[in-house]
Formats: sequence, structure tokens, C-alpha cells
Amino acid sequence: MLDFSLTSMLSSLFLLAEEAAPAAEGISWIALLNQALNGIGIVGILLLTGLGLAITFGVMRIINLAHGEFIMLGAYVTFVMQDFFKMDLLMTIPFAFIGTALIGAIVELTIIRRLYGRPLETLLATWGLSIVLQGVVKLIFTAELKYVRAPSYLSGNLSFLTNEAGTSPIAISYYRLFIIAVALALLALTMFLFYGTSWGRQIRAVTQNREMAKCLGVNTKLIDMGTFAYGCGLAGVAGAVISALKTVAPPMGQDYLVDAWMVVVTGGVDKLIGILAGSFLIGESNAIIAFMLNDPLARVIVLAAVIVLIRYRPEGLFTVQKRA
Amino acid sequence: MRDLTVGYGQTPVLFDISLAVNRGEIVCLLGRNGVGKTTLLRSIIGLNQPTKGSISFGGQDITKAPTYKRARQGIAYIPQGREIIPYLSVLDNLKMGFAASGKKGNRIPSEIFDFFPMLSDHLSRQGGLLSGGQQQQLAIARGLMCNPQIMLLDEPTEGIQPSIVQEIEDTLKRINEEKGITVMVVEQKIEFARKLAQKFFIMEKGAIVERGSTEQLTNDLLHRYLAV
Amino acid sequence: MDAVLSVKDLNVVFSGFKALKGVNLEVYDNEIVTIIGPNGAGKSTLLDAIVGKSPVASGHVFYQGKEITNRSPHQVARMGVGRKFQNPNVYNQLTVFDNILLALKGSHGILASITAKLTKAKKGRIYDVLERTTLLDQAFEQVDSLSHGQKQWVEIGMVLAQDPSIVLLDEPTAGMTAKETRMTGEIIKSIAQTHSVVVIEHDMEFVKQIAERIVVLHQGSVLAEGSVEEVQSNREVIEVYLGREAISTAA
Amino acid sequence: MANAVLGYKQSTFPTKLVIISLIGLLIFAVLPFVLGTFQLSFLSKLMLFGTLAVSLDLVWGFTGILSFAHGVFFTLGGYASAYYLKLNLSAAANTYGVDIPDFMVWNGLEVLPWFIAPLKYFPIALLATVAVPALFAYIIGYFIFRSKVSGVYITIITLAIASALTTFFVSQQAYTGGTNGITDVSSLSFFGSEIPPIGLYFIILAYAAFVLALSWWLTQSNFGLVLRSINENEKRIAFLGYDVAQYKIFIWTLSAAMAGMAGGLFVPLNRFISPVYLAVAFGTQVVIWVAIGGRGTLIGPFIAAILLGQFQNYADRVTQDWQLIVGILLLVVVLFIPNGLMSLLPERFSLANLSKPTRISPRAPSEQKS
Amino acid sequence: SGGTSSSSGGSDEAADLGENPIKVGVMYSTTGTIAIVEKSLQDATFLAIEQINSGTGPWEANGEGIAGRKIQKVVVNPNSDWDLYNQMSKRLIEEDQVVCVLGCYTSASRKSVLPVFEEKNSLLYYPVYYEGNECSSNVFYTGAAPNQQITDSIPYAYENFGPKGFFIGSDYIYPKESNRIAKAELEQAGGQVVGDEYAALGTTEFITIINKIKAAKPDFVLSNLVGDSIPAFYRQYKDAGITADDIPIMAYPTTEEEIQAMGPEFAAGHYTSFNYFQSVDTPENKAFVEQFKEMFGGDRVTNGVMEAAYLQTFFMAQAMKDALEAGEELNTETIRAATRGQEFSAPQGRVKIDPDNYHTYLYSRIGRWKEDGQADIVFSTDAAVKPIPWSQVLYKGRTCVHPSPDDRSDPIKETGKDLETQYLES
Ligand SMILES: Nc1ncnc2c1ncn2[C@@H]1O[C@H](COP(=O)(O)OP(=O)(O)OP(=O)(O)O)[C@@H](O)[C@H]1O
Ligand SMILES: Nc1ncnc2c1ncn2[C@@H]1O[C@H](COP(=O)(O)OP(=O)(O)OP(=O)(O)O)[C@@H](O)[C@H]1O
Ligand SMILES: [Mg+2]
Ligand SMILES: [Mg+2]
Repeated sequence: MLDFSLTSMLSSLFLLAEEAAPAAEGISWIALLNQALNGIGIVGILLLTGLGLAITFGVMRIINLAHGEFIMLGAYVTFVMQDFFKMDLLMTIPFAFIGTALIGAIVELTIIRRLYGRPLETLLATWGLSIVLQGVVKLIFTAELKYVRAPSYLSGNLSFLTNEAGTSPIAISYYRLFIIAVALALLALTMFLFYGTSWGRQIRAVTQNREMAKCLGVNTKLIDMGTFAYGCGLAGVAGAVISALKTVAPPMGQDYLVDAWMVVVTGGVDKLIGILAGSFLIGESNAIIAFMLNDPLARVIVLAAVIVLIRYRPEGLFTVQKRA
Repeated sequence: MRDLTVGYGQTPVLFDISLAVNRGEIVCLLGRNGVGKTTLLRSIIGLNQPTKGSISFGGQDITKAPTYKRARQGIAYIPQGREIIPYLSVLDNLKMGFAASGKKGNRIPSEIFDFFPMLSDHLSRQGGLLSGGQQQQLAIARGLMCNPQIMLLDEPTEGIQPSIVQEIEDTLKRINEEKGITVMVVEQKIEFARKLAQKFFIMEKGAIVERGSTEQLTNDLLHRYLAV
Repeated sequence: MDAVLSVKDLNVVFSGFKALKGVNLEVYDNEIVTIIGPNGAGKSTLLDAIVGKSPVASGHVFYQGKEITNRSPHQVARMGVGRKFQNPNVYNQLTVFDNILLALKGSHGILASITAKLTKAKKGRIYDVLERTTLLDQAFEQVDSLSHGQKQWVEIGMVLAQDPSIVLLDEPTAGMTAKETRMTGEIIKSIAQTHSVVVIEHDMEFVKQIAERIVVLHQGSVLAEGSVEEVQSNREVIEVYLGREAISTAA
Repeated sequence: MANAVLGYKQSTFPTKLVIISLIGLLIFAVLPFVLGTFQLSFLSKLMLFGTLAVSLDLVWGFTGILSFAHGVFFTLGGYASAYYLKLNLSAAANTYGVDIPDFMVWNGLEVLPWFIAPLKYFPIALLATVAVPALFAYIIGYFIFRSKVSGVYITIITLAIASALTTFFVSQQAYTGGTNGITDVSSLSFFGSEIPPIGLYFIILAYAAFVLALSWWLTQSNFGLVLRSINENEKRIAFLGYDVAQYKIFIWTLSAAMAGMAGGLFVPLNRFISPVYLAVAFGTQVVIWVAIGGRGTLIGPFIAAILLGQFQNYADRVTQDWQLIVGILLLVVVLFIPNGLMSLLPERFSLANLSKPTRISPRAPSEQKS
Repeated sequence: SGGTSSSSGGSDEAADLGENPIKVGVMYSTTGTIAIVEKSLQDATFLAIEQINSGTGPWEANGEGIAGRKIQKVVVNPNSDWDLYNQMSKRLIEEDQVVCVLGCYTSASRKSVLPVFEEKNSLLYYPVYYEGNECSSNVFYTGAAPNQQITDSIPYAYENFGPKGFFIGSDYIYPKESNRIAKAELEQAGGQVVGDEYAALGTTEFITIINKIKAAKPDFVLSNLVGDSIPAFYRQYKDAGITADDIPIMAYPTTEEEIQAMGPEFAAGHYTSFNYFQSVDTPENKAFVEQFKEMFGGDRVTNGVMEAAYLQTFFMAQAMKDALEAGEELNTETIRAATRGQEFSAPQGRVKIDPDNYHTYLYSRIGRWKEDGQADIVFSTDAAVKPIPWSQVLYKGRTCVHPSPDDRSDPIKETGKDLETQYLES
């Protein structure tokens, strides 16, 4: 039988074993430790880019395919602020938040609002939206890469085990640490907002039963708009922060989309804390596997693992109990 | 409420309905399946928009007001099918009432647990996990939390165990007496309706065909419209 | 020993919460068993466990002598167990007719469904069901546009069309008028002439109308069992379920 | 409401539908003699895309499984056929004069991998074109449909599959040709004589007609009714005795086979296959054809794929930012024509009740809980 | 800035193009992932066409247009989608009836259109350095062949940095093949490859690869990353604390454009091997840079790929001019025949289309990036190097000769001997 897919998988496994063997000999534990530490850098970015989606999808159940574009918009806001007002990157973060949140609010008002309760239509609409946003940004800023400057005080590395030659085998850059700090702070803030305030309770009520929430005196339109805008604003912050480490161009958001989705479903959409678990698991396993094998294979393996995980834990790692 | 005409899409379901409920009354809405009782309640809270006619509440015209404003003005709706917010805890479901009552507090008034002692055992469980009858009790309790002037209940005894049916009846009466809350119930159980309500309306094919005080609710009427 | 359905020491646990604790139940041919009990007693859960909807933690379910514990729902259904849910659970996007057609007894395999023909006999059966459930006028309407009570009827119609040898009904009369309730009672009785029926109800009037044997569930276990009179006079049952007034009306 | 009963239709001969279909077929049969060479091949390609959209409509429109992986099935079929055409290059056309494709030589392979070698033979290749995607789909289907995964999570799994497989194919350059894919393939010939573009057109037309007819026939039966019920509430129907997973796996696999064959025919036309058709972007494209055409209408997605292709071809002449127009068009369709282009047709023309009447109920979402 | 290109696509208005304009297809993506690169290729092409039509720049001596006829550009945007390259090239040839096409950047897009150009017997001018191994008689390759970019850079790196190289690249054919060639070259020189890593196209996360580099402690890194991966890599490289003094990067596809986008300070001290740099000191280049900035804005930079896109347009125009002046029709045969052996004083210096293999004689140069984003040219051949489409370390003696313009039969020739490096004689 010509089972192409299976055999190619087998052959890849074979390749895998082959590639793993020499690497395994050469692996130094110090280097692996360093990689694991730096994996935190990946985790930070995943967490940051996934957080907005955890709101728009996890909480509001909007299948938002334009999530990447809101990240992109955040990056462009930062670019504009730096370019025209010579702002420090840190200063641009609030603007990125407000800017993207505003656009998010407009999008909610004109598009999403008409589609509640119809998740698949939302998916298509947001896909259309992502094309439009990319197109518009390209018209305004051209297709060229844009340059965003990281603040100089965040350059350099936090290093451990510095040896006599002055180099340190274990080091992580301050900027990566900054990213994870921002991500964790935003996560904490968001969790407080959602679980600790009446606004959060209302948001959850609205997304679970819109009609009843109305009957209980909740201004659902305002809540919907606010929540969506907040999720978009978070994406914007992600864009602002990573713009200095990555590249800024109209299609940049696409890179983050699939990963953000994987993070959110791995962790489970029911609880915000799931996203931390999701990004940690995906980020670190990606880092370790990529170090032992290589990047593309690590990606394939991690994606396959996520598929298997969904198979056995359909709703992610953290779920709430449901009565069917 | 005056000349209310309501429909789903193109097809009208309610035709020129006019009725008035006085403050502090308990009224009961009767009628066969599908005559439009639920639709009427939904129109009052604003989930269905009338194509014609007007609704006023406490002297104010609310025909155009959005649902949440009506809720904040003191209309509480306990729908058919309970509509508990599934993944909020029982406590949070109750607290949702604060949105309508406008109270800031975080404490659930103890009278709620007097009315529904079962709830205090399940406060931290998710609302959606409760059994049907438990959810119904929660729904009524949540309605009370809204601090309403009028409660609209759609078949509140459906699926409730007999002893609690009595309790609900008592509770509604007490609420009505102690707090002066107006109550409007849709019911299929005539006995329940008879005991509870002072006034009744009977609906047939989207219109009110009979009305009066409960004493006037003769078997003849029941037979004619409810085919008992 | 020749019970159609027998449940032995059934335990159902929902992440720590014990919904059923060692329930035993036997249902015989052509018999109506009525289950009553407080809200949250585990009545629906019992039916769920029988049809394979809720996982059984321990214990056994036998149907016609064969163990069906934790079988998948479609297998249990194919063996002849029909189920009506507490809340109407019907196909809103389809017409009433199609809903009944789907439920119609017969092979439910892929090939059969592709080649199935709507014969006169089948049509006849469907109209028969529609008539018994007073849905003839709505036959070609989308279920979506029916009222709550009418959906209940569709749900009952589906069970009828399924023509199972044992019928499990979860609150069949909820939301029905008194007349309809009585009609349902008649239907159930007629079913019971050839089948076994398990009914969950809270409407004691109705229970009295149909009941032969009553089982009372409380906090996940059987509290009492017996005839209407026996149960109604049981102190504990009055305490946890019927309430004081019920006695007076019942008596 | 008359045409709401699916069962009735099969007993009576659908005269009107047959007439409309024959007219449609006739138009497509005449077109190649009217159109230029570009449109001939372009239309062939769009018909294949249309067929792919129809196959997705079976699983999405009818059964409610939204898949971004249909490009994957299409491409797997495409690779099977590309290996066949590549291995049958004339010796002169093969750069390295050996029995091994050029890209394998560049990547240091010396012998043809055993799992590719049999594809040199036409019957095996033909079988593989259908069987490989079908088998792949079956394995995945078995894996996910027999579990509790549902709704949007299945969609996300398909997203992950498309993404992972793209990366995988790109990274296995020695076997798959990497990003370039398999290029410089021979053209399809029939007993030694090359099939001309017009011949290919008619083969594709026949295949498209076959897929449409088969899908229509399937969905008209009780089987179609079951699929639609699964779409609305798959749990309930299990209690009526239907093995939901079996149905889902069946339609999923069948649809993958259809998509695979379309991919197989695509390669002789396009003369290359590459991971670009595996990627999420292409998968999304297929989803959009179905959405714009109208879910559950079969012919709608087919027409949408053709119209959208033509639209894009000519929009490019107006502005380079044509995809912006496509995006806006998509938004407009979703917002103002939620049931797709087919829903714009007057009721009379809705292909014999293939389009389901979806009335959006103001209280639909909350009522579906059990 | 951006000229007319971004807003209006399709054909130019026929009005100001005089009678009987020559239709030429321009096929670059101006949207999607690869637009970052291809947009500037389109810009450079537009500049050249503009100069040809108006008789300015290098075309000054030839008067307006080509023997009186102007170029009408038919612009398509395949949106970074290989499928659309294939489809749109068909459309250009069959529906729009262009005489030839200027376009493509990635190997994948070239491969996807190759069957079209061969089947329809049309012509593509392809301006990009690539992996070689190809010899179509329907393509003129005006970017570097392996021997014009790799062959000089590896010995340079070996001598100046050390024997241990760490090779990285985007995961597709060009980087892999070119790294394979480079590896063979390095081993031939006595060096050794201590790591070989590929990242998916478009990846912007390089922490793993950087850590592997740190662990392997090479003397230099050879980078074949492309597109938006480049700025991300250089930034994260520096961010991880590796300086150009520690481990310099020798790159092929990293050009002025990417340097500007990443911020020049990240690339300062690293190297690129290319045929052209904006800092090349020729009068032609001065004019080119000036004219480009004038048309597209003072903040824009030029780079090697753009220069190739620019110079190939002149090859095409010169060939058309020759054909027309010889009284011939413009079609694939006449243009192909006339393009063979064309010479042109390009910004990088005098270049020529090799009549045998349709690749181009180009200069080989190595630049070291400065803080201002410009390169110090640290190595340059004296004249343009003759192209060989097959790496001689891997395929010894293999080259490609099209025996006569219209003979499209198998052009590959196994000479069986070492091919000497040859230079363009002036
Ligand atoms: N979403 C809907 N779309 C269209 N028609 C509807 C919808 N909901 C209800 N209807 C129709 O409106 C009419 C009135 O329905 P309603 O739910 O108000 O009845 P009801 O009196 O509450 O019945 P019941 O006692 O069964 O709950 C019914 O004929 C029903 O068919
Ligand atoms: N899926 C579930 N997850 C967690 N708990 C559940 C689940 N299903 C039922 N329960 C719990 O099991 C108990 C029994 O529920 P069940 O629905 O069987 O009650 P019931 O006897 O049918 O009550 P009612 O008469 O109100 O319908 C309840 O406390 C309920 O909260
Ligand atoms: Mg009702
Ligand atoms: Mg129950």
C-alpha cells in the first residue's frame, strides 16, 4: 500500500533519530540550561501575543483571524510614535494600547456586533478584516520593513556563571526579560479585571448568555465593545513590545496567528491562567526540541503534540466542568 | 401596554394586545402552548421589539428603551428555561443582580437564603451544573437580587418538585406582600395560578380573550380556552 | 430475573461530586416505572447513565440480559432504548417532519441512509406519529418557530417514531396544559401495553394518572419504592419531596 | 414550504434540476471553443478549485466541520500525481539523465526512495491520488471524530495540520522538493500522445460534473438529512441510534478523496505542485469560496470559486491592491449576504431545495443547551 | 514616493506612449510577505523603464523610447503567492500578449513560472542571485550565479576569520543549495562547518539558532537568511551579546535595504558578499543612486538585487533596439537572439549576458557594513566574472551552453575538466 503520509512520517522519524544521535553526544548540559532559560524569551512572546486572543476568543468566543493584524497595528503605532515624536519605546506602549483598542472598538461597532452567535461568520469577517487591515497599512506605510528602536537601557544580558575569559555560557538578554515581565504584568492585570471586578463578572455573563445578561441590567453592547477593544489593545501592546526585536511590515501579524491559537487552545480557553501554561509548554518544548534537533522539526513536533493534546483534552489543560 | 403587535421576522405572533397591571398585584397569564405568552413577556423586557403599540412602566414610556435599561428600572424577568449563566458560580450568578439593582455591595441579602435555603449549599458550584429544579430556584433568587418592582415569571414551576412549588408560591406571595413587588406569572398549572394570583388573563392565538379576577376564573372559561 | 432493564449498584461521580450512589432499579416488560425525587436528586443522571451519556463510575446496567454499561449512546439506542430529554432537544433547523423521519425505526447505517426510500409505509408511520402528537398542522414548519410546549411534543414524537422497546422519558409534561398532560398520560399508557416505560415527573397529578410503581430518588440513592399510595404516605418522601400541602391534596 | 421534505424528492424524477444542469453543462462544453487559450487553462484550474470547494461544502456546509485542511488533501493528491509525471519525464528532459528527479540529486539522494518509486506506474499513481489523501483523512478522522473534540477545536486541529504539514514538506526537501515543490514535470499523455489543453479541460469538466452529481445525490438522501442533523446537534442524534463518528469519518474521507483527485488533475494542468497549496492561506481560500457561494448549496461554492478567480484576475488590472478589494468584498458578503451568493437567487431557482432555509432566530443560541 | 505603482496597476495609459508601444510584463509582488523585497525591484524596474521611455539616464544617447517605440508596462501583483505567479504569467503571455516579462524574486516563484515560459516559449528576465542548477533558454538570469558570490566569499572568510563556519539559512532551496556549495568550498579550503541550521521562511524567532551558535563557537557565521528573517536575526544576535568582533556574519542576501530596516548599528562590522553595493564608486552608480532617490525619495537605499532589476531592463531594451533596427519583428526568437551577448555599463561596472548560458558576467564583491548602513568594499574583482550555473566543487566540469539561440535542446555540457574563472575583457 502506498501510504505516502505514513511512510514520509516514518522516514522523518528515521531522519529524526539520525539527527538526534550526533546532537545527543555533543549536548552540553550548560548549553541546554542556557537554551531552557532563553526559552523563557519565547514563552514571553507567546504569552504576550496570545493574551489578546485569550480575551477575544477565550472569553468572547470570537474566532478572530485578524488578531495578528492588531499586533501589527500596535507595532506601527510604536513606529509612528518613534518616527515622528522620537519617543522612547516604553513611552509608546500606552499609545499602542489606546490606538489598537480604538480601532478594535470601531471594528466591534461596525462588524463584530452584527455577528454575535454566529462564530463562523465572524471567522470569515475577521479574515476579510485582516486582508483589509494589511492592505490599508501597506497603502499608508508601503510594504517596506520599518525600523523600531529598542531602548538602550534594555540592551545587554543578564548572565550567570561568567568564566575567566569574561564570557558566560548562561545568559539572557534584558530585553527578553522585559518582554516576559510585561507579559506577566498584563496577565495579572487581566486576571484581576476578569475575576476580581464586577466588570469582569459582567463580561463573563454577557459572553455566556447575552440575552439573560441584558435582562439583568447589563449594557451588553458597551461590555462587548469594551472587551473586544481591550483584547485588541493587548494585541497592540504585544506588537509594540516585540517590534524592536522582530520586523515590522504589513504581513508580520500572520507569523503570530497560528502560534497564538495553539497557545490558547493548549492552555484551555476557559481560564485565563491556561494561557500561561500553554505558552510555557509550547515555548519551552519548542526551545528544547529545536535545540536538540532543528527549528522546522521542532515546529512540526510541537504542532503534532498540540493535535494529540486536543484529541485527549479537547478543551485544553485548564477547563471548567460542563454539563452536556 | 397598548395595542402591542409583535412578531418574529415577518409573522406576527401577538395582535393588538392591551393590558394593564397595577402596582402590587399578582397577575397570571394563561393559555395554551404557542399562543404567545412567552413572547408577551419578552416584549415587556424588550427582547422582542413591537412593530406597533406601546409599553409603559411606572408612567414612563419604555417602548423604545433597551432591555438593560428596563431591567435597571425594575423589571425582572425569569425566563422559561431558566437561563442560568452556566460557567459563573451560583454566587456570581446571584451577584449579577447587582447590575440591575445598581447597588454596589458585595453581600447577598440574607433573605435570599431564607427564601431558597438550598442555594447556600451550592454557592461556589457552577450555575450550569445544578439540576433543572435547582436552576429554577436560582433564577428566581437572581430575579430578586435585581431589587425589582415587577417580576415576570415564565412557567416558574416547570420541573420543580412539589414541595418547592409550594415554597415558590409562598415566596412569591411574601415578596409581593412584604416588598410590594408586582408579579406577573405565566402558568400552566391552574391550581397554582388560582392560589397565587388575584387577576388573570387568558390568551388565545396572540390576543387576550378573557380577563378578570381569579374568582371569575370559572371552569367554563378554563374548558373553553385551556380545554381542561 | 428477566427484567428488561436492570441497574445494579450504579455510581456516577462528576469530578468528586457523587450524583448517584449505589442505585438499584429493575424495569420489567410492559411496565411503567415512575421516578420522582427532589430537584438534583439524580433522576436525569440515572437516565444519562443508562443511555451512555454520563460515564458510570462503578456498577452495571443490563438491558435484556446484556451488559450495556458505558456503551456509546448510538449502540444503546440501536438496541432499543429510547430517550426524551428534560429540555426539548430537537433539530431547530429541520422541519417537524424531518425530525420524526430521522428518528424513524430502521437501520441507521451509512449505506442504508444513502439508499433509503421514503415509502408509503414510512410516510404513514410519520403521519401517525404527527397525529398522536398534535403536530400535523406544523408538519412542514421549521421546529425553530415552534413554542416551547410544541417542541416538547416533537421530542415525544421522536421517541414514538423510534419505537424503542424501552422508553425513558424525562419530564414529558413540563410546559404542557392540563389537557395535554392528560393526553400524554394516555399515550404513555398505550405505549406501555407493548413496551416498558420509565418516566420522570414532578407533576403528582400526572404521576397518579399513570403510575404503577414509583421509585423515589433522594441525594443519589433510592429512598423509597412502591405504589402511589405507599409513596405518598411515606414520611421521608413527604419531608424531602412532597411537602405538607401535597398530602392534603393527594388525600 | 413544500420542498422542505428531503425524502419526497428522491421518488420523483427531478426534471427541472436535470434540465438546468444539462444547460449548465452545455455552456461549459461550448466555452472552450469561444475562449482564448488563457481562459481555457484558467477555467480548467478554476473548475478544479470549484470541485475542491464542493468537497469542502460536504463537510462544512452539510456536516458543520470547518476545515482549513482541504488544501492539504488537494495537495497530497497533487504530489502523488506530480511524482508520477516527474518520474515519467523523458530521458532528454531529465537534467541528470538518471532515474531520479533533479531535486533529489541536489539534496544528495542517490536512489529513489522506495515509497516514491511505485508511483512511476500509472494505475498505482492514479490510485494513490485518491487513496493517499483519503487514507490520511481517514487516520485523522478516526483520531479526532472518535473523541470528544468538536466544533472550533476541530477547525484548530485542521489549522495545525495544515501548518505542520507545510513546515514538514518544506523541511523534507530531499523528498518533496521543499518550497519549490515538484517542478519541471512532464505533461500528461494518453498512450504515448500528449493530451492537449482542451482534452484536459474536458477531463476536468467531466470530473467536476461527476463530483457535483455525486454530492447532490448523497445529500438528497436521508444521509444528507443525517449530516445536517449532525451539523445542528451531533449529540442528540446519537440517542436516535446513529453512529455520528462513523458518518463524520465517512464524509470526511470521501471529501478528502474528492479533493485529492482534484489535486491530481491540477498538476498536469499547472505543471507544478508545491507546499503553497498545503498552507493555511490556501486552505482559507477554499473556505472563502464555500462561504461566499453559500454553505450547503454545492453549486454555490463551485460557482464562487470560478467567479472569485475571474474577479481577482480582472481586479488585478484595475489596481495592484486587488486583495484589498477581495477583503472588502468578503466583509460585504459576510455582513450583508450571510447565506452566500446562492441565497440571492429567487426561491424558484434554488437548486431543488439544496439550499437550506436558515432563518436566524433571535433566541437560537441560548436554546441549544440540553 | 512609490511612484504611480502602488495606486494603479494594469497597463499604463496608452495615451502618452505614442504609437505601437512595446508591451512588457512586470511581475513583482507588492503585497504579501515577499513584497518587502519585490516592491523595490519593481521600483528599480520602473525607474529603468521611465528612463528608457524618456531618453534619460543611461539611455540618454538613444533618444526617447526604443527606436521610437515606448515601453508599455503591464504590471501584475501576484500577492506573494506562487500559484498566482504561475497564473499571472500565463495571463501576461496569452491574454496581455507581452513580448517578455521582467520579474520574480524567490526560486519558488521562478520554478512555478518556468513551465509556463517554456511551454509558451516566452522570455523571463530574472534579476536575482540564485542557487544555480538551471539553464533554461527562456530565462535570462541577471543575478549572481554561485561562482559570482560564493566562490570568493568563502576563501575570504577562511583567511580573515578562521576555519570554522556556522551555516544558517531560511529553509528552502536557495539557502540550502548555496550552503551546500559553500560547505564544499570551505572544506576544499581546509575549513570545517561546525553547524548547519535552517529556519522556516519568515521566522523571526532566532533564539535557538543563536544559542547553538554560541555553543559551537565558530569563527564566522554564514547567513543565507532572506526577507524579514534578516533584521530579526541581526537584532537578536546583537541582543544576545555577540559582537561582530567575536563572530562576524558573512551573508549573501543581506543588503542595504535590510540593514536600513534593522538599524545599521546591528549590522556594523558584519559582511555581505554581493555584486553591487550602493557605495560602489562608479559614475554610473552615482547617477543611478541619485536618480533613484529623486524618483522614490531621499531616504531610500539601493541594493544589489535592485541594481540587477535595473540593469536587466536595459539589457532587454538594448536587445529590442538591436532587433528593431535590424528590421525584425519583436518576438521571443528575435529578442532572445539579440539579448545574447549584450553588454551594458551598469552601476556595478561593465556587465554582459553570457551568450552560452544566458547568465550574466557580474562583479564579485565583499562589503563590510558601517554604522551608517553603507558598506566598505573590502574585496572586489577587477572585472566582471563569467557565470557558471553549476558549482564547480559539486559538479566538476558541468556547464551549460545554448548552441544557438533557437536550439532549445538539452544545453547541459559536461566538459569534464576544471573550469577556470574567466573575466569580462574590456
Ligand atoms: N424564535 C421564533 N421564531 C419564530 N416564531 C416563533 C419563535 N418563537 C416562538 N415563535 C412562535 O410564536 C408563537 C408564540 O410562542 P410563545 O413561545 O410565545 O408561546 P407560549 O405561549 O409561551 O407557549 P408555551 O406555553 O408552549 O411556552 C408560537 O406559535 C411560536 O410558533
Ligand atoms: N455533568 C454534570 N457535571 C457535574 N454535576 C452534574 C452533572 N450532571 C448532573 N450533575 C449534578 O448531579 C446532581 C443530580 O442532577 P440531576 O440532573 O440528575 O437531577 P434531577 O434529579 O434530574 O433534578 P431535576 O428534578 O431538578 O431535574 C445535581 O446536583 C447536579 O448538579
Ligand atoms: Mg412559553
Ligand atoms: Mg432532571
